[in-house]
Amino acid sequence: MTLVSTPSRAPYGREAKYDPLRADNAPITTYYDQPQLKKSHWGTRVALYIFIAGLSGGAQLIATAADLAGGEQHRGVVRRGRHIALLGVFFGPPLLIWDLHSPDRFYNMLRIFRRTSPMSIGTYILSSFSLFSLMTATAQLAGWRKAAQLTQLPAAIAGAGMTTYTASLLTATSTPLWAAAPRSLALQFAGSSFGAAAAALQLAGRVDGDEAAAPVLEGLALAATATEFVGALAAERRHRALGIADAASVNTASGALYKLGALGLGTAVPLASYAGKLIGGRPRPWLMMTTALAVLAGSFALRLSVLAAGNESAQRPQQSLRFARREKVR
Amino acid sequence: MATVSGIVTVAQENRFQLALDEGGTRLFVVTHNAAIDPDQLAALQAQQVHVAVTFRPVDELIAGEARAITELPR
Amino acid sequence: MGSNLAENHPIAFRFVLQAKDKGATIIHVDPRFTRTSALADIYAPIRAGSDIAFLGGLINYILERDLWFKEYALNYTNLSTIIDERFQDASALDGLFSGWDPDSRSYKYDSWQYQGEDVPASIAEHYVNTTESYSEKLRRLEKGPPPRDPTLKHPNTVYQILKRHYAVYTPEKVEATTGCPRAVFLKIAEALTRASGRERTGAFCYAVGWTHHTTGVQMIRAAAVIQALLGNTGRPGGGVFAFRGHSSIQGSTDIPTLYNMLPSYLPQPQAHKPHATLDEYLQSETPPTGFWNNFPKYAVSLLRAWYGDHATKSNQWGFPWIPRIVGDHSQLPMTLAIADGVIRGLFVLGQNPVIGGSNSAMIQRAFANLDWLVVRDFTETETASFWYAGKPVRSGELRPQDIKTEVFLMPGALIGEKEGTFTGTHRLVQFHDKIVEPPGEARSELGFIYHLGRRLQALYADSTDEKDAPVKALTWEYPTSGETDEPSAEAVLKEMNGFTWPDRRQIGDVHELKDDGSTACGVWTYAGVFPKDDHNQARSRRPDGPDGPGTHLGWGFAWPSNRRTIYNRAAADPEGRPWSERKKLIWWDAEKQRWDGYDVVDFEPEKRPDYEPDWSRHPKGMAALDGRSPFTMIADGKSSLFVPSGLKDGPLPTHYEPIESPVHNPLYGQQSSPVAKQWRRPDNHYHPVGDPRFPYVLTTYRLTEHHAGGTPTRSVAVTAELQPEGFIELTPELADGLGIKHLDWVVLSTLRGEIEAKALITERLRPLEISGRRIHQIGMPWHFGWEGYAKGDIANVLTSVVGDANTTMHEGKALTCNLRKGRLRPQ
Amino acid sequence: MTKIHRRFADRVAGFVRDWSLPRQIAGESPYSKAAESSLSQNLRPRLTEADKVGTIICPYCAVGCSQLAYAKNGRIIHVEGDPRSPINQGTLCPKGSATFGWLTSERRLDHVLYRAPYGEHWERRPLAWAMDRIAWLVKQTRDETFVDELPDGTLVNHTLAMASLGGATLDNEENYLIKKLFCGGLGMVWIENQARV
Amino acid sequence: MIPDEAELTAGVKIEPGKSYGFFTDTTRCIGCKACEVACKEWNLLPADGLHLTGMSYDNTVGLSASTWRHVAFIEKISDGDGRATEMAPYQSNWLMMSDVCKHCHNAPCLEACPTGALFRTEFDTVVVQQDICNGCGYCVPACPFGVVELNMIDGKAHKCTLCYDRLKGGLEPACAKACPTDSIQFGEVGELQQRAHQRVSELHELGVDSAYLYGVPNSPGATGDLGHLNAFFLLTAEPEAYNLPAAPSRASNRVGPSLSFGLAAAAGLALAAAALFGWQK
Repeated sequence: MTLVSTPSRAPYGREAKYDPLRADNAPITTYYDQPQLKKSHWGTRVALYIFIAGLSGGAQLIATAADLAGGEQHRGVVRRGRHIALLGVFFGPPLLIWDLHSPDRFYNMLRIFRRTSPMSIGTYILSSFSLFSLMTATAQLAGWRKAAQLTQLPAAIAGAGMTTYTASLLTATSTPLWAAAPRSLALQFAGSSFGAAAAALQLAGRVDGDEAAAPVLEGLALAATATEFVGALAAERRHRALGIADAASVNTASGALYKLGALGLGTAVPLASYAGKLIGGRPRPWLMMTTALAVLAGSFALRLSVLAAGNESAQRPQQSLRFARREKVR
Repeated sequence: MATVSGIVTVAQENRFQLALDEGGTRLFVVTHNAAIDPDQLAALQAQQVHVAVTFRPVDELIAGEARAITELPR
Repeated sequence: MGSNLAENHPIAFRFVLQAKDKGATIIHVDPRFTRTSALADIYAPIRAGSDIAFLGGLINYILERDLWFKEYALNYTNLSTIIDERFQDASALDGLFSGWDPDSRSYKYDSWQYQGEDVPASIAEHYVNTTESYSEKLRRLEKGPPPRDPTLKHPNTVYQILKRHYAVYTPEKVEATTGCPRAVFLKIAEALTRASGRERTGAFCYAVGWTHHTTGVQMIRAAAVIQALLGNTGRPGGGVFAFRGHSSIQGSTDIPTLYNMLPSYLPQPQAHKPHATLDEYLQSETPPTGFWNNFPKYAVSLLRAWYGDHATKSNQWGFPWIPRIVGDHSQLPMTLAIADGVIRGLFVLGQNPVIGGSNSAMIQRAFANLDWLVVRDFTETETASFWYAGKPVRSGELRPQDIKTEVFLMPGALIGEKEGTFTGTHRLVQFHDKIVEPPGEARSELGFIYHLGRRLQALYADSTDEKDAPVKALTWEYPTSGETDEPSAEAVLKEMNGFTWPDRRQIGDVHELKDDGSTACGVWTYAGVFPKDDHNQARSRRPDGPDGPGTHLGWGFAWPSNRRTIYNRAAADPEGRPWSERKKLIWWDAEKQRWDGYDVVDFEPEKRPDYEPDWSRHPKGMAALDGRSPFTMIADGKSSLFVPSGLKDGPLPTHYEPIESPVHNPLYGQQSSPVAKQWRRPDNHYHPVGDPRFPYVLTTYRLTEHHAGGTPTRSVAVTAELQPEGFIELTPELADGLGIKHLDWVVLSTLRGEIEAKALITERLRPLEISGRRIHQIGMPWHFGWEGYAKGDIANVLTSVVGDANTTMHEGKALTCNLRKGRLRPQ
Repeated sequence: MTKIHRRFADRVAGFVRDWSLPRQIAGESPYSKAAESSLSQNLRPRLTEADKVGTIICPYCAVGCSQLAYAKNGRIIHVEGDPRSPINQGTLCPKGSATFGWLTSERRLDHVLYRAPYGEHWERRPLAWAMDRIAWLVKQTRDETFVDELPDGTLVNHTLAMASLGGATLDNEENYLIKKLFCGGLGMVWIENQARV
Repeated sequence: MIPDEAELTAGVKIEPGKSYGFFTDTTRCIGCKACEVACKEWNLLPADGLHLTGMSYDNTVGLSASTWRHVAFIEKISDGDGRATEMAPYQSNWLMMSDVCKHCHNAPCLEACPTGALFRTEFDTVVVQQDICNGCGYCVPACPFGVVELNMIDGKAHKCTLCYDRLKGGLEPACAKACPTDSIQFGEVGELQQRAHQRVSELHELGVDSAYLYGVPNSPGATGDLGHLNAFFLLTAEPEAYNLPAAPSRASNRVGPSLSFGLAAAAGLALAAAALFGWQK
C-alpha cells in the first residue's frame, strides 16, 4: 500500500451537515486526501492491445464491406484488409496474456462466460475473431474465394465487436473518467478504430501502388474521425456536468496527450485536411499520407491518454467521491 | 536469494509459515511464477512435509517472497 | 479517572459499554481526549498532576450539599469518630498537618490518633520512621470502641475535620488548579452523586494515571473517601477499581518479588525495627483487633513452608535467616545503587528497565558498573543491548571495550509453553496450560530459578559456615518432567496453598492455618486455591449461566477464599437486609442465623448484624468488631475516611503540585509533597518550580497497540505495524507558536536528557488556564526504544528518579520539559 | 528432491474438473454455483488440523482474558479468544489477538547469547554452561559481600551486592520461587518488579 | 475445536444457504484495531510497511491486498468556538470505524471477473478463489469502494473472504469474534438489518440524530442499484468523511448502453463503407 502523500493540513476536519445527494459543488470532506478507489493496473500494454484490436477489427470490417459491395478494383483492399486483421490475431492474445499477473493461468479466461463482464465477452469476441480471421486469411491465400466469403461474415461481426468492446471494458468499472460517459467513449473508440483501419489501408494501398480505393478510404476515414469527434465533445460535456472535467485537463501528462495527441492528431488534423481536399480539390498525395499517419498516431494516443487519465481520476478522492454522489448514468 | 529448510506449520491461501530446522519461524508469500497452488501448500501443512524454500526477504512485509519449494527427504 | 480504560484495557471497557447501554453515565477525566473520552458522556480536561484538587472538589461538593449516604457512612465509616484534639489539618497549617518534624522530614503520628488511643494501620507497609514499638500503644484499643459522636457536632469528629479541610476546594479553586471548566466539574459532581445511594452505585476506575505521581497514594485515597461517603464501597457496581498493566502484576504484588514484603503482605523484617527475634517481630506487627490479629499463623506457616524440618521452635522457625532490609530498596534507588557500584550482579527476568525505569540515560550508564547482568526475555531487549546500542555508547561517551559487564541473554518460554497461574487485576488466579515445548534453549523462569537453586545448593552442600545455612535449609524438591526437567508448577501451587506438616495434606481455607508449625503455607491469601490434592480451583472453568447471579464463583479462584467482592458485608444495611432489590448481593438469613448471598461473604458467617463486642473480656481479633463493621482488615472495622496511621504523607488527601510544576500550588504555601522521596544528585537534577527553561507540562502514557516497555509488541509484526514510530502529541496553539508543522521532527529536553520524535498536532489536547497562566501540555507514549520493528526514542530519558512517600512510585505522569523544532542528531 | 509446482497434467485435470461452461449451460448460475472451484468446496478452517488445544491466559495486561491455543505436531498454529470465559466472552484486544504473532515472531530468540567482559559482540554459548557460570558468579558475589550483622550488632543476614528485577509478567509460581530462593535462601534484599513502574 | 462455536460467540448457527454479513455499529467502536490484528493473524497477512502517517491514530491508511480490515480515525473535537466537553451519548468528536469489504448484493467485482475466480459462496458472501484467479486485475477498478487489490508478489487479487474457511467450520469470522465492544456484529443479514434499524431509532431517542444506516435498503446511505450490502454500517457523519461513496453505481449497468452504442456506430460505419465501395464501383 504505497502512501500517496502526507496530508499538508493538520487532521482536524470541520463539521459538514450531511445530506447524501446535495448539490454537487459543495466542498467534499475527504479522508486525509486518501484515494477512495483503487486505480487499475492497465498501462501501455493494454493501450497497445486496444489500438491493435480496433485496427484489425476495423480492417476486417472494411475488407468484408469491400468484398461484398465493392467491385474488382477493390480486390486489393479486401486482401490487404484481411492481412491487417491478422495483426489482432498474432499480437492481441500474447499482449493480453503478457499483461496478466499470473499469465500461467491464461486459459481460465475461457472457463466461464459472464454477460456482465466485458472482459469475459471480449475474450470470446477475440477468440472468434482470431479463429475466423485466420480462416479467412488462409482461404484468401489459398484462393478459395467461396470459403473466404463464408468465414469473413463471422470474422466481420467479431471485428465490429473488436472495434468497440474495449470501450465497454473501461466504462464497466468505477473509475470516474471511464464510467462518466459510456456512450461517448464507445463512439470515440469505434470511430478511432475505423479511422485507424482506413488510414492503415490507405498506407498499405500506397505501398502496393494500388490507390484505386483511395477516395473511399478517405471518405471512410473522414466519417470515422467525425464520429470520434462527436464522441469526444459529448464526453467533455458529460465530464463537466459531473464536475470531473479537470480529469483530462492539460496540466497533467495524460491530459496533454489526450488534448494534443487524441484530439489534435487523431481528429483535428484529418478533418482539416479532408475538408481542405474537398474544397481545394487537388489531391496532394503527401498530405493524404501524413493525414493517415496522424490518424493512426491519434488513435493510439487516444487509448494511452484515456487509460492514464482514468487511472489518475481514480487517485483523486475529490473526483471519485463527487462522481459517486451524483452519477445517474444508466 | 537464500534457502532455508523446515516444516510448513500454517498455510492460508498462497501464504505459509515455516518452522525452520535451525529454529525460529518465518512467513512467506509464494510468487506467481513459482506456480504453486493453495491446495499444494495445504497438503504440505497437513502432512508436515520437510521442505526447502528458496526466497528473497522483503523488509516492508516482514516476510519472504518464496520463489521455489522443494520436498526434502524426511 | 486516572486511567484510559478503552485504550489500555479494551476488554474491561466492554462491560463499561454494556453498562452505558443500560443507562450508566460514563465520565472521563484525563489531560488528553483519548479513545475512552470518545465513548464517554462527559469529558473533563485536567492538568496532569492536579487530580486531588478535582477529587477534593468533589468531596467539598458532597459535604456542602449534604449528599452523602447517611445510613451507610455513619455505620460503616469512621466519620463520627473523634480525633485527638491536638490534630490540625492542612487548612490551618497552610498545607502541612500537625506533627510535622522538619529536620527528620517526616510526621509524628501522635496527634492523628483517635482520641485517647493508638490505632494500628492494617497493611504491612505501615512502618513509620518513628522507633517506638507498636504494641504498648495497642493495649488501650482493646478496652472499648473508639470515641464517637453520632450527632457529628463535636468539632474534632472526622466529619467536621473533613468539612474544614476541604472547605477551600471550591469549584472556582478546582477550575483555577486543574484547568477544567467549572460548569463541566459541576455536571460531573451532580452525575456522580445522582448515581449513588440505595438504588444506584458508581465506580471509580483508575490505573497508572494515578499511581505514577508523588501523591499517587493520596489520589487513590481521595477516591476511596468519596466512595465511602457515597456508600459505593463493597457493593455490586461500586468501589474503586485498579486496572493493572501486566498479566500477573497483582500476583507479583501478592507473592511479592518486592523488597518490603514477604509473601502475602507480611512486612519484610527491618534492621532498625524491633524485628531481631521472631517474638519481637510478631509482637510488634500483630494488631490486637481485626483480621490481622492472625498474623503469627501466617508468618510461622510461611517459615515452615520455606525451611521445612530445618525450621524448629528453637531456631525461631528459621526467622533469623530472613534478610533484613535497611531502607528503601525499590527499583528507583536500585538504579542509583547500581550507578554507585553498590550492586555488582543483576537479574532482569522479563522486564526492560532501560525503557521502563526513570532517567533511562543514567540507568544505561549505571549498567556499565555492573560486574554481571543476566537478562531473560523472548528477544534482545534494550536492557540486554545497552553495552553496544545504548545512548551513552551511541553518543561516544562509552565504548563497548570499556564496559566490563558480563552479559547473559537467555531466551524465555512464553505463554502456552509453560504451565502456571496468573493473578489478574480482579484478584482472580487463573491457571494456564502448557501446550507445546519451548523452542530450542528457551526455558521458563520456573525452570531457570529451580535449576539455579539446585546448582547453588550443590555448591554450598559441604559448607559449614552459618551464613550458608539458609541456602541448604530451603525446601527445594519439586517433581520435574520432560527432557528439559521442567519443575511442576502445580507442586509449587500446592505449597503456596499450604498443607499440614509433616503429612502434607492440602488445607481447605485460611482459617486452618496454625502458628505452632503444624501447617506450612507459602501464600496465606491464596489458601483455598488448591484445597484438595486433585482439586486445582485455579483451573476450574465453570462460568455461571446467563441467568446465574453473575459472580462466576466456578471460574478460577479469587483470593482471599474465592471472594469476588471484598468487604461485601457493606452490600447489606446495618440490619443485614440488602440496600435494594436491584443491588442485592449479601444478606442476613434470619432462619439459618447465617449470612448468605451470591458471593462468598466477607464476614464471619454466624456474627449477627446486631452483635456487640463484650469489652469487659478484652476481646481480641474479630471478636472486637461489632456486627456493623464490614472492613474486617482495618483495626476498628470501619472504612478509614481519616487514616490515623500507616500513611507517611498525611491522614487526608491534600493537593500538592508534582515535584516539577510550571505553577505554584494555588491551594497552599506548601508547594509539593513534603515527604516525597527525592534523590538530588548530579545525574538526577529536578526542575525548580516555574522554571522558564522548561515551561511545558509533559505526561507519558501507553497506546492500545503496544504493551508496557513495548518489547512484546514492537517485536511482533502485526502490532508494530499499527503504531510504527515514536511520536509526541501537542496542541495546535503551541505548534503554531513554535512554527512546528504536522509530522515535523522535534526535540524534547529536560535536565536529565534530550530525545527527538515526530510531532502529531491534535486538538485532543488543549491549552489550560491555570490561575491566570496559559499552560500547554505535551503527551508522549513511553514504550518506544531502539529494538524491534517499531522504533523511537525512549521517553524515560526525560523523567527523573523521584518517588511517592509510601510506595516509591515514580512521577512519569507529570513533569516539565522544553520543546524545540529540529533534530537531535544532525542528519 | 522433487520441486513442488503445478504440472501440466494437473492444470488440464484442474481445468476440466472446475470448468464452469458446461455447468453453466446445465443451468447453474455463473455467479455462484457454476463458478465454485474444488478448492472452495473442500475448504476447511485450519483448526481442524490441530491435534491439541489448551486454555491459556492472555500474557499481556491484567484483565485476564482466557484464550484457546491450538497446536499441531508440537507447534502452536493459532490462538484466539475462549468463548466460555465470563471475562472476555471470546473477544480479545489487539494485543491479545497478536499472541500467536508473538509466539511465532521472527525476532524470537531460542539460544543463549553471552557477552564476555569488554567484548564487542555476542557469542553463542550452551545453556548448561551459562547456568553453571551464573551459579558460580552468584556464589562468588554472595560470599564476598554477605553481611550477617551491622557494626552496631543488629542482625541483617543480607547481601546488598545482588539485585533482581522482574516478575509482573511471570507466573505466581515463578515469583514465589524467585522470592524464596533470592530472599529466603541467598539473603538478597534488592528484589523488585514492574509493580512499581 | 468447539463445534458451532459461532453460537457461543455470536448466537448464530452457521448454515449454508443463508446469507451472512457484518453490521458494524461505529458508535460502539473504540478504535482498538483488534479486528485488524485478528484478521491478519488468522489469514497470515504480511505487514504493509512501517510508516507513521500522521492521520490521527490510523497508520494502516486503507484496505489493500494484505490488509482486509482498516480502522479509520476522524478527529472532530472542535465544534467551532472551542473544544467540546459535552458530547452526544455515543461516540462523538473522535469518530472511529472499522472498514471492510462490503460483500455487496450486486457485487461489481464479481460481475466483472472474467475467470469466475470471484464468486458468491453458499453463505452469500463474495470470495476470490485463489486457485482460479489469473491476476487480470479487472476487479480492482470495478470495485466502487476501492477494496480489492492485486498482490504484486503472488499475482492474484485479494480481499476479505468473510472468513470463508471459518464459516465452513461453524466459526464466527475472526474480526467479529475479537471485537471487544461488539461494534462488529456477525449474523444473518436479515436479523442484522432489523437490529440495526432498532439501534438507529434507539440512538435518535438518545439525541444522536446524525445516526443513519449505510448499505441497508431505504436508508439515507442506501447504495442505489448495488442493492444492500452484506457488510453494512451505522454511521454518524457523511459517508465521505469515512472515505465511503455516497451513492456508488453498479458498473455492469454500463455494459449494455456502451456495447450497443458502440456496435451501432461500427455497423453504421461498415454500411457507410459498403455504400462508398458500391458507389465507386
